[in-house]
Amino acid sequence: GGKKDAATGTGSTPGAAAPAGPEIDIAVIPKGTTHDYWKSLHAGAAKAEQEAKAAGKNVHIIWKGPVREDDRNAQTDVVQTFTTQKVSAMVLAPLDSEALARPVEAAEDAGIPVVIIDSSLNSKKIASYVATDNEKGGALAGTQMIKLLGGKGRILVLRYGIGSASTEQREKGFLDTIKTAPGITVVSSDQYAGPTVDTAYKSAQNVLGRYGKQIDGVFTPNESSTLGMRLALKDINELGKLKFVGFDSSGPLIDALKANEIQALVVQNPFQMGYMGVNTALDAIAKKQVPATIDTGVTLVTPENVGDPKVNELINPPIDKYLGAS
Amino acid sequence: MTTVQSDPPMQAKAAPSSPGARVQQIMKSLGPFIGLFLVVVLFSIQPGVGKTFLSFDNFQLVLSQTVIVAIGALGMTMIIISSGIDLSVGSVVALTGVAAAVLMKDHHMPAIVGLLAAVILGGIVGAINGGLIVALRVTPFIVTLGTLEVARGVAKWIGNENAVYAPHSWIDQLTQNTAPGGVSAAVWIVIALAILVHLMLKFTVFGRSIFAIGSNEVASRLSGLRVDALKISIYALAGLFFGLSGIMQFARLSGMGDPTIAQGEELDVIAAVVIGGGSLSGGEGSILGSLIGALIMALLRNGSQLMGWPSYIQEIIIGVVIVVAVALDRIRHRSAGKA
Amino acid sequence: MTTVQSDPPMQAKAAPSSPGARVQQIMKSLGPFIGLFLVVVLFSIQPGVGKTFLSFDNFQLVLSQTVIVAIGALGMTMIIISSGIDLSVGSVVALTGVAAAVLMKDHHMPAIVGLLAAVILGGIVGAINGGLIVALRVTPFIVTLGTLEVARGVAKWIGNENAVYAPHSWIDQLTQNTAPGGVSAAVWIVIALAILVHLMLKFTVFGRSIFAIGSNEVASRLSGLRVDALKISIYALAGLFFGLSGIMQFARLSGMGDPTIAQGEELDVIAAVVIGGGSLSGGEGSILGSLIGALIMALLRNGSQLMGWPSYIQEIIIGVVIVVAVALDRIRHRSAGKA
Amino acid sequence: MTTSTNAPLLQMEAISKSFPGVKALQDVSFDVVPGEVHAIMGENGAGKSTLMKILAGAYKADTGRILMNGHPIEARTPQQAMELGIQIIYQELNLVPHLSVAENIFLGRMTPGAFPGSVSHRKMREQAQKILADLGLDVDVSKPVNQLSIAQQQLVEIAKATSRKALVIAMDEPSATLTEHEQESLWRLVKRLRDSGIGIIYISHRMDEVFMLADRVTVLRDGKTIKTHYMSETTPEHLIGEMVGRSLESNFPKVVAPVGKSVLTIKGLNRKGVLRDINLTVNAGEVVALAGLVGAGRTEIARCIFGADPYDSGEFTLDGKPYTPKSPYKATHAGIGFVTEDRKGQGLILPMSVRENTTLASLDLVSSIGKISFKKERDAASKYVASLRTRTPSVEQRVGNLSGGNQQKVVLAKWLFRNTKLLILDEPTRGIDVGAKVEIYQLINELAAQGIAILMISSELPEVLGMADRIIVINQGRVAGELNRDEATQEKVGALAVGA
Ligand SMILES: Nc1ncnc2c1ncn2[C@@H]1O[C@H](COP(=O)(O)OP(=O)(O)OP(=O)(O)O)[C@@H](O)[C@H]1O
Ligand SMILES: Nc1ncnc2c1ncn2[C@@H]1O[C@H](COP(=O)(O)OP(=O)(O)OP(=O)(O)O)[C@@H](O)[C@H]1O
Ligand SMILES: [Mg+2]
Ligand SMILES: [Mg+2]
Repeated sequence: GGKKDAATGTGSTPGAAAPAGPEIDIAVIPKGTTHDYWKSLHAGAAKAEQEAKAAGKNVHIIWKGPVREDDRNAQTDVVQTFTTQKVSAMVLAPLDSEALARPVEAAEDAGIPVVIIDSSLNSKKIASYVATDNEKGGALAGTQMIKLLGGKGRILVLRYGIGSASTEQREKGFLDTIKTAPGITVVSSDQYAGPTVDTAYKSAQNVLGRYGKQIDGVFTPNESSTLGMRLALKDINELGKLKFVGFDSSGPLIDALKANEIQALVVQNPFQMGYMGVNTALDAIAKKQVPATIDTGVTLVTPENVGDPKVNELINPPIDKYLGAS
Repeated sequence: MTTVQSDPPMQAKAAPSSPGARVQQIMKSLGPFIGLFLVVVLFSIQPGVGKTFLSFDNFQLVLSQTVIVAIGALGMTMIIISSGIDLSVGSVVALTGVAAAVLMKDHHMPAIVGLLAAVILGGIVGAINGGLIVALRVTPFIVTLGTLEVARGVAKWIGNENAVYAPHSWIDQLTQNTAPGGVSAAVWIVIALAILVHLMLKFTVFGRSIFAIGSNEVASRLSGLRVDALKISIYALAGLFFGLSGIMQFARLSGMGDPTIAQGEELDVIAAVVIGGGSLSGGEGSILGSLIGALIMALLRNGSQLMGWPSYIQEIIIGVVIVVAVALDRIRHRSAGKA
Repeated sequence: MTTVQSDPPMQAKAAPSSPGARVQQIMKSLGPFIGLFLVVVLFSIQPGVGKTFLSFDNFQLVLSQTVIVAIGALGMTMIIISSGIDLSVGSVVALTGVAAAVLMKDHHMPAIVGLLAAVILGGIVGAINGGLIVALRVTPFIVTLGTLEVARGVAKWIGNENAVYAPHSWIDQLTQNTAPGGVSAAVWIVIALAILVHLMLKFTVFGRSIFAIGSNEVASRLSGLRVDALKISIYALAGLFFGLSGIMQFARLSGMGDPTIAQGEELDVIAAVVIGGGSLSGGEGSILGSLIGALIMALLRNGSQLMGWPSYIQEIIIGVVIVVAVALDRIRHRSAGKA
Repeated sequence: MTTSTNAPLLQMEAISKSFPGVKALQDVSFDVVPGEVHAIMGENGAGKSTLMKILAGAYKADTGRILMNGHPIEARTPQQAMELGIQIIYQELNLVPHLSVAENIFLGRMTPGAFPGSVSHRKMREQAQKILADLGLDVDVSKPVNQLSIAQQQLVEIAKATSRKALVIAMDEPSATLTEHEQESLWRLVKRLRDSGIGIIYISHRMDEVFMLADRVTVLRDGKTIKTHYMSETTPEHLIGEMVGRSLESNFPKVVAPVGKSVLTIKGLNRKGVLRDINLTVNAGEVVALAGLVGAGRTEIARCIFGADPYDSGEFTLDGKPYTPKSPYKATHAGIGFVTEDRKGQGLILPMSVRENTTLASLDLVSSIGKISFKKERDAASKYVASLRTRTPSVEQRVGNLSGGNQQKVVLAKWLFRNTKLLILDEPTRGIDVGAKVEIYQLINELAAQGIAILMISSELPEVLGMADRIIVINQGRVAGELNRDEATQEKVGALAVGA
């Protein structure tokens, strides 16, 4: 077991006695591996692992993302391989709500419970669904935008990418809420940020090149698009002048919030998602009754509440504590 | 002038090949197997993982994961032998999958129509590629870089920027492990097609012409080969395979046509062909080699995951193996070939 | 036989070139401008968008977006002229950016060290590419397909699978529009480097040797050029440019080293060079052309977004323009070249 | 020349070299003294080029050694050999197509400019112009070499090697692609180099040339040294005997075949800048030769007939029916065959076998419903290997591994197998040894006797005079005149060719 720990980088269990009992391997499969968001999720999963070990269970989590971050095939392959490998359970953030359905069902058929996290999967055969209510998150951002603009103005939405369910729900939640404020017009909501910060940056620059001077507010639905939009707004010197509501948190975004360059961020709780995901999987392995859905909640972070301890814990999850400072 | 009869040693010479050449031949076709063997051994000897790796379940899995790239590699092998390249594979896979889904969902066509339409659409895109290459005299790299973008755009367009979910049909079953031998029907389809293409390349005028224009286009033209028509046919025929690959992708996604699928797949397909002994300067390549190339890549991915290596290690290893496999092939060539 | 003295027309011929050749020369260097002109006109005449498109702000914007691809294209032009290719650009951009960020953040190095380290690291990867191509006699396409994977893996590894935020420094300013002329320092850097590389290609032994080995490697070798050493130098030098491109990417992201950035950028860079008249079979290419190629691609993206076209239309148009631009270039070549 | 007293400048001693299935050289020895032209002769595939490539450092000998001025040398690369003063003109062109003529001449040692590492294009052009003027070549030296004809390229190649610092210059069939006019310039150059004390190795299949230029000759047969002679002590007949191991009756065994009806007529063929108002007829059973200087446009005429190049205007009839050359495919199927002058670039698929090359133009003849019969292919290939005496270990040998002359025979075989009505031969005996030449001439006779019309382009006047029934002389893209077999002389053809 020790070998696997080293290879997967999940860290060692500090001070725990050698756990006994049957070996329980839980595969945790994110959509990607290179965002703070997934790091937090990983830390949450590691926390659940450590607690289980402390409770004397011989639990290991295997952290494995697809190599290419937008590649459904790669993720399908990962799920299928874990099925062949006969892990005890899987915790999966599906890249696609349909494409992953059959591999997941095959795993369930092979007796491997699968807990879906982060984004939904169009299948009844899942152990549980642990996620943010994305539409609610979008609506929260919309309400805040209406408030910030006093119900009047012109706004721009830079979408994330085609076919990404979670961000589409956020965009929908946001736009539906905005419709309730007749004073607000959406000047553009049909351009996409693309997969990386740089694609988002270019896209934002170009869209702002056309509408930059005429708008009062901007909404972006995830980390990379928010980062890219911030850079583009900085270029045209509009940061702090117009109202900017983003999604997700990472170091620079919180700094920007504190500097009042961003007026609000909708923050999810990936740490909790990872933690709950693994715990739910453990329950499922033990054949306990698990809830069909678990909402890990969204929080609106603003320059005013960013100092709160509760918010602070949300935006600075104890990654180092659980993954080791590397 | 001597007459033919007066020359007994001729008969000996007319035998398939000299012993030296035969050894060379064997070495050449054995080549990619060495890489395959090394990869299999590498993972088999790992304690804890070896057994899973060598299990029948895992074997089924790797085969089913190889299918899409393998079908693409069949078409790409022909193109690469003809000294061309096609970067649009990934986009064509997406486009044809979406097209099938749209036909089946929005136009309520039976599955067979969706399948045929996808394959034919692939062929049409291929014919357009070939036609542009011939008509504009622009290098295949650029023409297909263009179609890469265009086909992707069209896929998004007809899919209305969204994944299209077709009703379930027997197509979905193609990639399920329900066929004889415990593998999927797709695997048998790949094997059957591979044999056909192999025979075509070896024993037909068309196949010979593909090798000829790939080795020396000018000399082929001046020998009366219809180089332009041949090129269009090659790309069109390969396009049919890419369309079929799109259908397999569609099946693997349980009947979903996804316009964003298979991005960058062209590099996997090309790598498979080249690992299998294909030369990008044309005139060389083999179907068996390309299939093994595709299998090597799938086994590497599968094995590294079983090992629990993080994805970056996997990337590094795949990169190294691509280079090493091709380098081995070159060394073999040199030792077997010219002194 | 005529003697040298008896030959006044000799002198005339020793002048740069004959009138015919000169016209051809002008046509050739004018070539990519036609494409540029067409793209500019296309968007300028659009009501509502034309004015924005032609504004100085937009001009600044497009230039700043072109910088990264343009620097990459400088290196790629040399490689393509030498009949090589480098698919690892995108990965090297990511790797060098992450390396700079890690040095500056975790090791508290001053910005200049980060910059130099990134550039040198790019050069080292290039030298490795060149070395492998030469030592293993494996085609550049495959070697750099391998390094594409490896460099990306290493970038994720040293970045600990995460974006690395370096402390703010003057590097971030390089891509800000604060330099003379209202553009960014990066733009001036590109222009200066472009002039240097252009002169190098035209007027140095090294530059002429690049054309020679790209045009006929065997003949170059037999004429005593040190082809192997030259190849390694070309890839290493180009690597320095890719490293610098990585720093510009890092600067553009305000000091963030992102291991997932610039995926697929190789195709953009190669397209820029080929649109600008570079030939993938070697021996042809120009720096001015490649820069214009990069600009055309950036303008297309910019213009289509200003138009508010859906992304699929953008993709389709970009695909078409790539093919048309190169086709125009070929037609020009043919009419200007052989009768 | 009395150079025999000098100590040898270069000695190659007991050189052996094998390729898979081929012993190319066995214990070959010869030496060159300063100021000597040493010819090397031998049949196609005797090992001449291989010997030169070993000298050049392009191949490594299995055994044997090379001495310069009595000291053994180890030249592992062409670069090192060049630095030692050994310059080679290879049998196949080795130019860099995209660089200018001047740059090609100075490749590897470009004239430095003002800055370190820079080149002076102006100085290079001036020097190149001078060097080429010596060779009688008048081209714009800033033109890329790919815009030159093959002959012009060959002259550039010669200029490139001879302008380098040299103790020994080896020339592997330098005159094969040149017409008489350029050959004379080459000969003058060779004599001048010789007089300056350079040792010259001269490989040629042309007897007259060898007797005029060389001081000594070494004969190779089947990879072995037969003998070295002083030219004064031997005769062409004797050399031929040593080379082929038997004697030959006549150099040009011309048989005049009965002339049938016209097979090809061309009326008013024009192509801007290249061809003007070409009219010609070739009849069944007739050998018509196109003579002219380099760049006269003979190859262009052939390419137009074959549909390989476009033309502006002109009317063709083939076998009495109107014929429009559209593509080589159409031409082939209309019954035209075309042996191209550039065998490596346009004639052969080098990585393919002798068998595959032989049937390339006739795949329809060896296949049914698209499937190729390997047996039919082998039979065809074997037949021509035997009748043309192609030296190859088997019909499965890669054509790229054959010697130059044997490659040429495979090109011929390709079109002989196709059974054409009209066969265009562009320099058909280029690089072919004396023995095989006679065989090819006999073959031409046989084809003509079968009623095939033959259009032959040749830059070898004796061949033109010896084999043609009619000679059409082309000068600057125009028909300068037409001569019958009995009225043609070297002088008359020469005068028409230069437009006098
Ligand atoms: N790279 C090679 N691989 C295999 N065989 C070769 C190779 N090069 C030459 N040979 C063989 O070596 C022999 C000598 O060839 P070489 O080219 O030296 O002949 P040559 O005397 O120059 O003939 P020619 O007059 O036709 O030019 C031939 O039988 C040829 O087929
Ligand atoms: N690729 C080219 N580009 C430009 N000019 C060319 C090219 N090829 C040939 N030419 C020119 O066209 C003319 C006719 O050449 P062609 O080769 O037909 O002459 P030829 O009489 O067959 O001579 P050769 O003895 O070289 O075969 C010459 O002036 C030649 O310089
Ligand atoms: Mg030879
Ligand atoms: Mg000619």
